[in-house]
Amino acid sequence: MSSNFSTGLELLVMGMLVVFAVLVLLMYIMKIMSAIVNRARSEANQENKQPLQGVQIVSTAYTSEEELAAVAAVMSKVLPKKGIPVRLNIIEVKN
Amino acid sequence: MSSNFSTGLELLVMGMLVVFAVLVLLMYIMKIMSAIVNRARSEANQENKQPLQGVQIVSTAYTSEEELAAVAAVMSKVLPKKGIPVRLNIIEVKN
Amino acid sequence: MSSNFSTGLELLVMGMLVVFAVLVLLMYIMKIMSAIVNRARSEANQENKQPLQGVQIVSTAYTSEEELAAVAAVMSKVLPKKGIPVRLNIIEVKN
Amino acid sequence: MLESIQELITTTGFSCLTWQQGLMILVSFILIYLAVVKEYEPLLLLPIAFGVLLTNLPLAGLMAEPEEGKVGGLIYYLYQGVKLGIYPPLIFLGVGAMTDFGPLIANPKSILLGAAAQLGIFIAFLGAILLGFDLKEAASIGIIGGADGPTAIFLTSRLAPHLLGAIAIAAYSYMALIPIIQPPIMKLLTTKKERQIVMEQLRPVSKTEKILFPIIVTVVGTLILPDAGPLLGSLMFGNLLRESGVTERLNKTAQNELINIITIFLGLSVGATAKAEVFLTPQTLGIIFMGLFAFAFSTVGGVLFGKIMCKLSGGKINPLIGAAGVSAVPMAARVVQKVGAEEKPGNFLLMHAMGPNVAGVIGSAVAAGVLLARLG
Amino acid sequence: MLESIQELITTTGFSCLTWQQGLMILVSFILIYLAVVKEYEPLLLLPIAFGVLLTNLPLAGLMAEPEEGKVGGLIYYLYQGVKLGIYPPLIFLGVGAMTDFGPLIANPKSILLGAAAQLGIFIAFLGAILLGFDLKEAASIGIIGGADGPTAIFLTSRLAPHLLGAIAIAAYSYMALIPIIQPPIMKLLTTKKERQIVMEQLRPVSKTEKILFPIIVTVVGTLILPDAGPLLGSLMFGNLLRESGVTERLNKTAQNELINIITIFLGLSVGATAKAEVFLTPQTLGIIFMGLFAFAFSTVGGVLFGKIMCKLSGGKINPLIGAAGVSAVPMAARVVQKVGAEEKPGNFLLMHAMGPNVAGVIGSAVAAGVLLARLG
Amino acid sequence: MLESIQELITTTGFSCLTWQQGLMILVSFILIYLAVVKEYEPLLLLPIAFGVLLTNLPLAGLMAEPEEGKVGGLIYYLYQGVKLGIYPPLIFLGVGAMTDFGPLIANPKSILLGAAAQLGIFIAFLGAILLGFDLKEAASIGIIGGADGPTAIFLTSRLAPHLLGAIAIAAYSYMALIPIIQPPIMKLLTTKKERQIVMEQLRPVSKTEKILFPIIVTVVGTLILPDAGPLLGSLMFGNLLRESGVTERLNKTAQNELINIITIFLGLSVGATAKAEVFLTPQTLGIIFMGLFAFAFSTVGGVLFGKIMCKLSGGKINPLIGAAGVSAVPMAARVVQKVGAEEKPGNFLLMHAMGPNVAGVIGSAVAAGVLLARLG
Ligand code: NA
Ligand code: NA
Ligand code: NA
Repeated sequence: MSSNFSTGLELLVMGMLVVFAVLVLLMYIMKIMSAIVNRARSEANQENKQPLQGVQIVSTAYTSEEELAAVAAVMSKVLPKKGIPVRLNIIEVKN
Repeated sequence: MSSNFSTGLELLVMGMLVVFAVLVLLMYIMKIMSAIVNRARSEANQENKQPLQGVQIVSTAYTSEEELAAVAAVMSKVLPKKGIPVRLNIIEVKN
Repeated sequence: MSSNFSTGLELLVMGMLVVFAVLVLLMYIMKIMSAIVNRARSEANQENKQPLQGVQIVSTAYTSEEELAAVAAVMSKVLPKKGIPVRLNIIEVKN
Repeated sequence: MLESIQELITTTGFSCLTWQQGLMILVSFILIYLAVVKEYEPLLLLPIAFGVLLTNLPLAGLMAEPEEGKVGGLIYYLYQGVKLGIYPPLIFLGVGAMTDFGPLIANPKSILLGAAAQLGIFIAFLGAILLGFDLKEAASIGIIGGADGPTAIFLTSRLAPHLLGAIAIAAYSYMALIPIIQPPIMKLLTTKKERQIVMEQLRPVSKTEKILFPIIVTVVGTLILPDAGPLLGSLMFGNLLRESGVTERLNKTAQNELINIITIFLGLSVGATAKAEVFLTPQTLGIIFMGLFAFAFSTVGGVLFGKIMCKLSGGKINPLIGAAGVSAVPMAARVVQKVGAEEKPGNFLLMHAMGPNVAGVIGSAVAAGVLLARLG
Repeated sequence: MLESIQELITTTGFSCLTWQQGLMILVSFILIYLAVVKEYEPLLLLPIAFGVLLTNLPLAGLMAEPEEGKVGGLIYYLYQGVKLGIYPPLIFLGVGAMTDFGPLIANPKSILLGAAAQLGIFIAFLGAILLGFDLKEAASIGIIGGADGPTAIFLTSRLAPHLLGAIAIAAYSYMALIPIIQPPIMKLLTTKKERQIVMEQLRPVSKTEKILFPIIVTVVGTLILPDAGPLLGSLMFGNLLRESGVTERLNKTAQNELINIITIFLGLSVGATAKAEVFLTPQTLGIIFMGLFAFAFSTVGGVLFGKIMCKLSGGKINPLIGAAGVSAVPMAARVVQKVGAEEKPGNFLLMHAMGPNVAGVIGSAVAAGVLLARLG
Repeated sequence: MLESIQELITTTGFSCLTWQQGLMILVSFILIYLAVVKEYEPLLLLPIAFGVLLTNLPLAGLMAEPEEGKVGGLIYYLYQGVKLGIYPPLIFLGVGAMTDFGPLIANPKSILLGAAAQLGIFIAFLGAILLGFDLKEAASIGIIGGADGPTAIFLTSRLAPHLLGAIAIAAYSYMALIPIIQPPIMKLLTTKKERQIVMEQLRPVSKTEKILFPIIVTVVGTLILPDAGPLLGSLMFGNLLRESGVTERLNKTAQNELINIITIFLGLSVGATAKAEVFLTPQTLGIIFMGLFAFAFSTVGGVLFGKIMCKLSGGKINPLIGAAGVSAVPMAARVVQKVGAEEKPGNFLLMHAMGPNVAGVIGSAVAAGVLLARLG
């Protein structure tokens, strides 16, 4: 077990390192990707396509559509109305 | 075959006995279960939850929703209207 | 390969022959079938059932219903209105 | 080139079509006709009929077993789900999700009618033995009287798989013929007065009872008769998905897409077991005959027990509802409704017949368990 | 600790990524681009592309075969449905449920165009032999000219499974390119006058004819050519579920959830056969080249036969509709409509092109049957 | 006759029910209660509970392995999809199709919280070793801290299948208990001021970014850690089906019927591994204890890293959102929203918590990959 414990300790350190390594790398690649995409877009058409604005929430697993609809209705009152279409993917908030 | 026949006869008697035994047992357990549940309910809240009233029919396999809807419409006229919501799971009746 | 080539040549001829043979046979059987069915129908009821009229187009794989609906709407204006119900299974036409 | 054409001709199906296969193709046409035009349980009979057709077209190899270096046929692989006993419980899962056991819970006594109406199973079992079938075959034939397709297919796949085609066809055909088979028997065994009995309205059933019911049936049924476990368990699991109220997604899929997919696979592959050489035997006639026998005696069992309950209850129970105990949900219950309403217009027996009707499903699964336990 | 990190680094995919795998990953990106941006048959090309990507990421083992004490990869198991010939017929079941053969029944002669447009299959078969492919490989390449994904995958899985990836990619890509491949050929082979021919309206088709059609095609097709049975039989069974009117549940599931699930599994696993070592060969270039060749000659066959029929009918048949005989339903029929309407605005050829179009599916299945019978 | 009855009685389940099985049946009742009444992740816990019930009813043989001449039980066959590692990736396919990674793309830094919140996995791994579990068992226990059912089941099926039942039950139960487990830890580790931080609105994310994201994650993740490939690949493939916009049919099926069918099969068969003899051991108590431990430390990891990011960002990041990094989508994000709104009504943290929340799914898959790479 003592050998197991040292393996465990090693995996604890190394595991967290690898998880961070992969996710940090992903973070930078995501940033680069977004930068490229958004520069390309803003160059190509500065006012052509109106991006979806504002709240980007996630509609997730196992959520009934009625719940979504209900929350969407509430949210639409809460959000600032600038006359711009807002797309809502809502997570319902349970109490 | 004569030995088969006696086995068959034996299974006829025993089979029906076992089927009845299992189902009679189920019947009593169902009765006990219902008694407990309903006593618990009536104790807990005597007028809190209004149980679904009346007709308890089965909507079963391979039945189109339109048919159900049609029959439900007819049924709703047939049934006594006591102002209580009635839930109908209808079996359509074929001629 | 030269033996392969002669097999290939043979299969080219024989393959096309068989394909034609099967489909020609199908064609004749279809004709016979339709003749029988339609004679039977016209004998049985000459004005009882009004067959679906006119355009018989195919609604096929992987087509969104919205597209179908849109094209159907357009088509319904194009087609001659004789007061007879026309069933449209539309293929949307892409540009 | 000419050789090549000649070779191809000798490998056409025509050239080696036996008259037996030709006859089976005709049988498949008749079954398609019954399914499509007469609407005999088309959801199963049409796939079964097409399976019969495909398996009897020579050389197509749709039921071919895999050989060294050669894969098997499509339906051979689909058939594994029957052979391994996977499809029938999954069908039962969907049936459970579609069934409301409320009427049975409201009137627990009606479960006894679902027991009595298994009589035909055992009577036909005995009859089939007399006709010379061995015990396992006879049990598979008897189960036709359970009027439950998945149960019949499940038991037969374990006891006598070579009879699958004939038994499934008989079972589904007679189920479709319930409106013709049952009424004469029902009228013969009951008096006009009995048939006119109006029954009391059923009490409402609470959600809690509906949730507890499938759990109780699973535990009690399987503890007493473990061999009934796969069928009862899956039926009741489907019902729990339905009644729990918290698994709507699963309930919906179980009673729609899952059961539909399995139905296609099951029907095709059960039909495909009906090859000419195993189907065109005197046995098949025996099966068809004893199947009718089974249905009739199940009806007799149910109605007679209905009369007993009528007597014991002081005339409060209409004995017609016993006929619904054969299951064949909901066809048999509709027949009861129709026969009852003919005698006394406005008499609404349907909901009272649903109790024995759904009980019959449980009863047949238990009967299958008994047969499996002794002969499996 | 350091060793451990070092060990982990040596087991990363980066450390053993070959340039070939890198290239294949690029290929998968191109395919994803074609599927998502160019919308080249995305329902199949996107899963195929992702399968190509996953299989070429080193060490992920998604296609790994099971070994002693170690289970296989996910896609290895999904792939069994391709290897055993299960998925393509199930896809065809759904396609049959989605297809209305009415236009073909209304105009039975148009089935001949569906025969003529198989020319490319056999021409490309010969061409592939000349390029040095063996007979089984050449047949699999030729079938690309059938313009039918499931047929191509079914035949290739039986004759030359190592070419599955390339052939499926070629087949679906060229199907998407039909609007670019066909019009020049159509215009080259026809006169302006021919292209302007307006055809008579099709007669209505009764429900009975539509129900009998799949049964007839199954019986006749399979009796003549048993090897076409699995494809024809499942296509026609799906169509019978559609037309019978009594199995709506099954029809709906066959053309939606079932085909969708199988499409995901099929696409992923066909794509995953395209490992760098088998894909990055001169053979693939040959396949891509001969695939185009096959599509072109199928179009030629259809259009030329259309011209013959035009002559024989006294100018009543617009030869353009012959191009739709390649199948690629409904893309090819749309192309006919478009080319026809360009020449004569308002000329509505679509419904006339649907006859050859759906006939082409039958024609390709028959052609595949011939190839299987001789080489399988 | 009497013998026969006697024989039947000795083959009832009652006669050989052990007290351990009786206890397990009670456990299944408790789980059903938690699923149905308390709504603890009922979509999985109810099937699991029913699997526990069925597997502990003696002699029913639903998990029986096939023997010479006797087929196996239903759940034995369903279980193969777990054993072969097929179901969890297919569930992930559906989860990917249901997940919007937009909030993560809008705020890439939040992915770090999804890394930090894997701390509990490795801490509990160490803890389980101290409790005497071997390395593979300990890793399977640790993964409970990933708060991801499919990941936990996938890893456990590879490393310690005998613990599947206990680990799945612990994982889903604690996921349901997130609203109880997390808030005290979140409040303990943060100041009131920190909890009141209002975050800037997220930028909009373009469709192109959403399409590129799953491709990038698949390639990078699998290249670095091939063992994470099956989970990451299928999660991201599902997401690509969703975001591509050209495969709506497949997307819809992946996130509905396919995931529902697999969920039924997975739940039942994972539950059925919990036989009395393997479940009623001190190990199970250890698993339940260490599972809670794992959840707690994952929360700690996330929140503490949130505090670091809060500092580094000059107070722009509310550390509460770190708690969402455990995944348990979307439950953990809701908890963040609730705790945040309690401190400062109207503070809408939900969308900011979704970034770490979905990142946590990726993080757990990567952590599972590390464990598989070292111990698999
Ligand atoms: Na029954
Ligand atoms: Na074709
Ligand atoms: Na996680």
